[in-house]
Amino acid sequence: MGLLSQQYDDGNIVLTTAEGVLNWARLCSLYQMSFGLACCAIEMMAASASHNDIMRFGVIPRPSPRQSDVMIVAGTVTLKMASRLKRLYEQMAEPRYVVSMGSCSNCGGPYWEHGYHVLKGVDRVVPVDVYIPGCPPRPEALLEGWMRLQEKVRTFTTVRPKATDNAAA
Amino acid sequence: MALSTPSIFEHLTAAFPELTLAHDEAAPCIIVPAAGIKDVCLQLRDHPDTAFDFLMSLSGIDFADGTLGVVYHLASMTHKHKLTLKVVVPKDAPHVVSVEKVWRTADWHEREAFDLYGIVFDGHRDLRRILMPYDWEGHPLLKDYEVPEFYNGMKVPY
Amino acid sequence: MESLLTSILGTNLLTTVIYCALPLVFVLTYALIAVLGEVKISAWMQDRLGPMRTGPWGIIQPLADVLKLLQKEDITPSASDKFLFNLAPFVTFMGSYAAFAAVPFSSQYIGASLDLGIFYVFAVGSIGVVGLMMAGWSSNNKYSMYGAMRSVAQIVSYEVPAAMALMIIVIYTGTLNLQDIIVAQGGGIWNWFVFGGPKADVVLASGRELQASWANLVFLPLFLATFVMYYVSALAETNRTPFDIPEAESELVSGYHTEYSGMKFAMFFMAEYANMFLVSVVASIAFFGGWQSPYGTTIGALVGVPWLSPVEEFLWLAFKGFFFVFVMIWLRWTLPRLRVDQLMYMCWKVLIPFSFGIALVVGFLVMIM
Amino acid sequence: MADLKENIAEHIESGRLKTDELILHMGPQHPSTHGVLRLELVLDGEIVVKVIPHLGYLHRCFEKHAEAMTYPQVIPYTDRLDYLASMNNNHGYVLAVERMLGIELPERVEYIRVIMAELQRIASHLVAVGTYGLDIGAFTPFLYLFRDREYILDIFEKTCGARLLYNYFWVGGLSHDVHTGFEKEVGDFVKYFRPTLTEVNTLLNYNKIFVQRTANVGVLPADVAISYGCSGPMLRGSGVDFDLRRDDPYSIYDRFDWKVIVGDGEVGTLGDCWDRNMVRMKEMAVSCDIIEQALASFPEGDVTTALPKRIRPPKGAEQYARVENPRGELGFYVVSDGTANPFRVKCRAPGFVNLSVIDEISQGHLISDLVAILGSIDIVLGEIDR
Repeated sequence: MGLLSQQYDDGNIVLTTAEGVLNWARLCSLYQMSFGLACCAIEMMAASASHNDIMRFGVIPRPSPRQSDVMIVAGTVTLKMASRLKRLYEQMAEPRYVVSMGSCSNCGGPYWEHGYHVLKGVDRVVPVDVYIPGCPPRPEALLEGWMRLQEKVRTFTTVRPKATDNAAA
Repeated sequence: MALSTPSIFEHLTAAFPELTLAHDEAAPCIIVPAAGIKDVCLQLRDHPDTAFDFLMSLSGIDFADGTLGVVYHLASMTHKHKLTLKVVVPKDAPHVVSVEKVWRTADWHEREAFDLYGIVFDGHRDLRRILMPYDWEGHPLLKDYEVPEFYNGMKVPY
Repeated sequence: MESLLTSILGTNLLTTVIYCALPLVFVLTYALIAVLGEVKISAWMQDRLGPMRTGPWGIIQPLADVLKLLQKEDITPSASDKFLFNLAPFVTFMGSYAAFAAVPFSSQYIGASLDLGIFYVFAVGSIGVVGLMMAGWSSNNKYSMYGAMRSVAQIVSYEVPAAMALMIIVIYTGTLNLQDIIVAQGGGIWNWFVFGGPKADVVLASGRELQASWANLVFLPLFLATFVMYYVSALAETNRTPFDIPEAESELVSGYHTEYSGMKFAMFFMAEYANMFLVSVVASIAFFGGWQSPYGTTIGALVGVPWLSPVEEFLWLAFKGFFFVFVMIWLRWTLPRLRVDQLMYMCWKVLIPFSFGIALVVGFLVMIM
Repeated sequence: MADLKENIAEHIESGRLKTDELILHMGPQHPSTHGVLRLELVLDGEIVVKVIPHLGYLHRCFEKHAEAMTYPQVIPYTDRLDYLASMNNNHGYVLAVERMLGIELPERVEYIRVIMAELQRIASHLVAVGTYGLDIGAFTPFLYLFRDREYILDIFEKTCGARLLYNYFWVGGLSHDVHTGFEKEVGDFVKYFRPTLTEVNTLLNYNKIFVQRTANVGVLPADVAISYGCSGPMLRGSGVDFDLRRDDPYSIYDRFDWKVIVGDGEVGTLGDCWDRNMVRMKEMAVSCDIIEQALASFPEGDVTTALPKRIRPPKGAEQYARVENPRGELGFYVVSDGTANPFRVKCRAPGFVNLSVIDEISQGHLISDLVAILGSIDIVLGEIDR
């Protein structure tokens, strides 16, 4: 990677600790883009309502894509919507994550065969970090998916891992 | 006073002799020629005995025998009776007179039938696609419709 | 305070910098606490828990938010006016921060004890509006534009009743100096302006003497109404519910800061909270005795520990400020939002005529008493 | 305020204040379009001159699927039409197929269906009123209402194992009987729920700001409503006394004693947003009445006796069945060609028809009012786009 990683290629303690803190900050305040598509959006709303309260994880719904970190694709993505979805994803600021919630956005769900206007999986237009199965997934499943996403953020590193060194040698 | 379909038919044939009554006990309906549907509807709406002021539904249908159809389900708020009208048109020239001026709700219903079946409603103020993207090709609910392979670079079939 | 710093560090640039930076440190800490307060209070009002995973009961959540926003990509839309777009958040934050220079945090600590204190606070506080307008216009986004237009119209309108309400206090005390206004309310809770102002003669900080007696009770209803008017205008000036029309989420996405990401968005956020605290502090200075304690003296003065008094006074001011911020948060999560025309009606047809009426009556009373 | 708006509208009419119009696209991703609706607004300053809705961002090809599936297989797809009122959707579809087959249902099935449909109506109205508050800017009532909705979902979940999309009403019966203790739980819920309605009224519906924002806004006259085919709370809010549960009776609604709620213009003009919202509030109480009466005479019995082995309606049979959805008249037009798959299923979605009136009632209002009007129509994009 950059100059720093060449100097401290084996994950120097200062760098990793700093990285840990920065990753911690990121995973603790993942702002969600309030953007629902279909049935799953209702369960997404239920997840942020009092009963499940996803805001315990530091989530704040932001209406503007510029200010949000996570896009929850909650529901069926149609061909008409796909281009809009892609544009919204492009408007988000890095680092950004996508959670695909529900069967429809994972793979087309019940509409996979005859859905002439349904995109068979949102990963055909934007990269997806976490897939949550279910039709629709329960709010608890969304919380679980959220924790998986947090784990993913936690293991993010800018330092080159040792394995690649060995592979390069 | 609620009227049955045959008595409404009696009522109508005085002014419109070209109508036919489809005899089916479970689902009686009146077959109307495509060009006369608007006049029939106006008569049905404005005559105090029928007073069909509510268009419940307007559906396109592909009979799979070279004809398309439009089915009108009417109801009356005052008399609480219902009526089904049908129009059958050939598939290669599907032209039906629009009833959008009779009931405003027919506006979107007709756009939908145009979108999904390609039935053209003559006299409609703004006949364009409603559900599918404006640049979509074909009318997907036709029985012989084939799904395109790609749309705007996105693969459509699974 | 300044003399204390000078005696420790000597007269040099460092002293000045530290002296100037103290309010900034305070405002930033306060903003973090207020953000946490907002999420936690709203959560309690709504049968929820709010942030729970970041530190015990989520108390370091705002810290994580700031650290995250620092790491976010800083987007400048290609179609925007880049210079203005980048300048806007700084102008907005500068406006609300600079106003703190004239705010007396205690009897010993005030950035600049201006004779035109109130005037200065209002004038500098209004610079923020320019920033909002710049943000909305330069974003090249229709929603931002609408948000900016609304917010400018709203803030400029509500400046009038807010200033008028404070003017009523100025008519009574005859000074624009904030320190003077606080000193006038010394000696106990009953001397606060919200309860009718001083009941005995006082000597102001500037040396002027203010004559008063228990007959001042006639001012109680007038000043109480003035306070309510000021607080309502303050809510509108800081774009808080029910006057949060410029950022009405259900109408304008996020208003003027729709296109901002990362730290610049955080600056707007911080400016909003700093503004909330500013108007709250001004409300407590003008009507609730500022740093005066409700029992008229300080524990430090009673037990004879001189350095304790300013600290206590500062805590009293902070407490009063936080209380009014709390009320703002409380209102936000309770009330629906007004419409633009209703907002303007409220300002021009209700608040302004009433404030002029009260000013007239107060002026008359001051003249004959 | 009303005369101010008239003044402004008059000015636009006469062209004296006419300036350049601004076109603003609201949606498909916008917090207040309740999903993926796109409204193209032609604006004169903040005043709406014209609204052009663009639909289809959630067109999931329901009608094509229905033609490719067997009759029972269509039921899960009807769930996903109006995902806030799945039970009512199932009801409409199975009613059409049952009428084609001429099936008589066991008593207990009808009772369970009515109870479930009314519970679902309450759940749906709770979301409608809650999100309406959200549109007006009140966030907290939304969460209170969602909390109460969870109790209904818990009952549904115990009965059919799903929280949102149930697939519970089958042709000729139900997928299975209710769980033990169902009557008690529903009874307890109704008892708990009634005071909540008063609470919501105090907190939201009679709040002065809320009234100012919604009264006299988006007035829909009765004749316009009928011509546009509006139904449900939209139509009743305009003062038309029409409810399919009473005027075109299905199931066993005619056995119960309840009254149709009609808007009365209590705080503003008849047919404004406040009326529509209030009709929903009052309908929840009516649903409670119906549920209580149904529970009082809840019969024992088997719920699966009428389930047909093969569902193949006779060739050429067709049926248009309509039920009162929380949003209005939900119609299913089903045509059979004698095979196991339906030849044509057309869904007449209430939201689709109700939404078409938006241009008519929002002209001359402000953007903020447009949000209020859209919220009062209570759209669910799943059924609008199908």
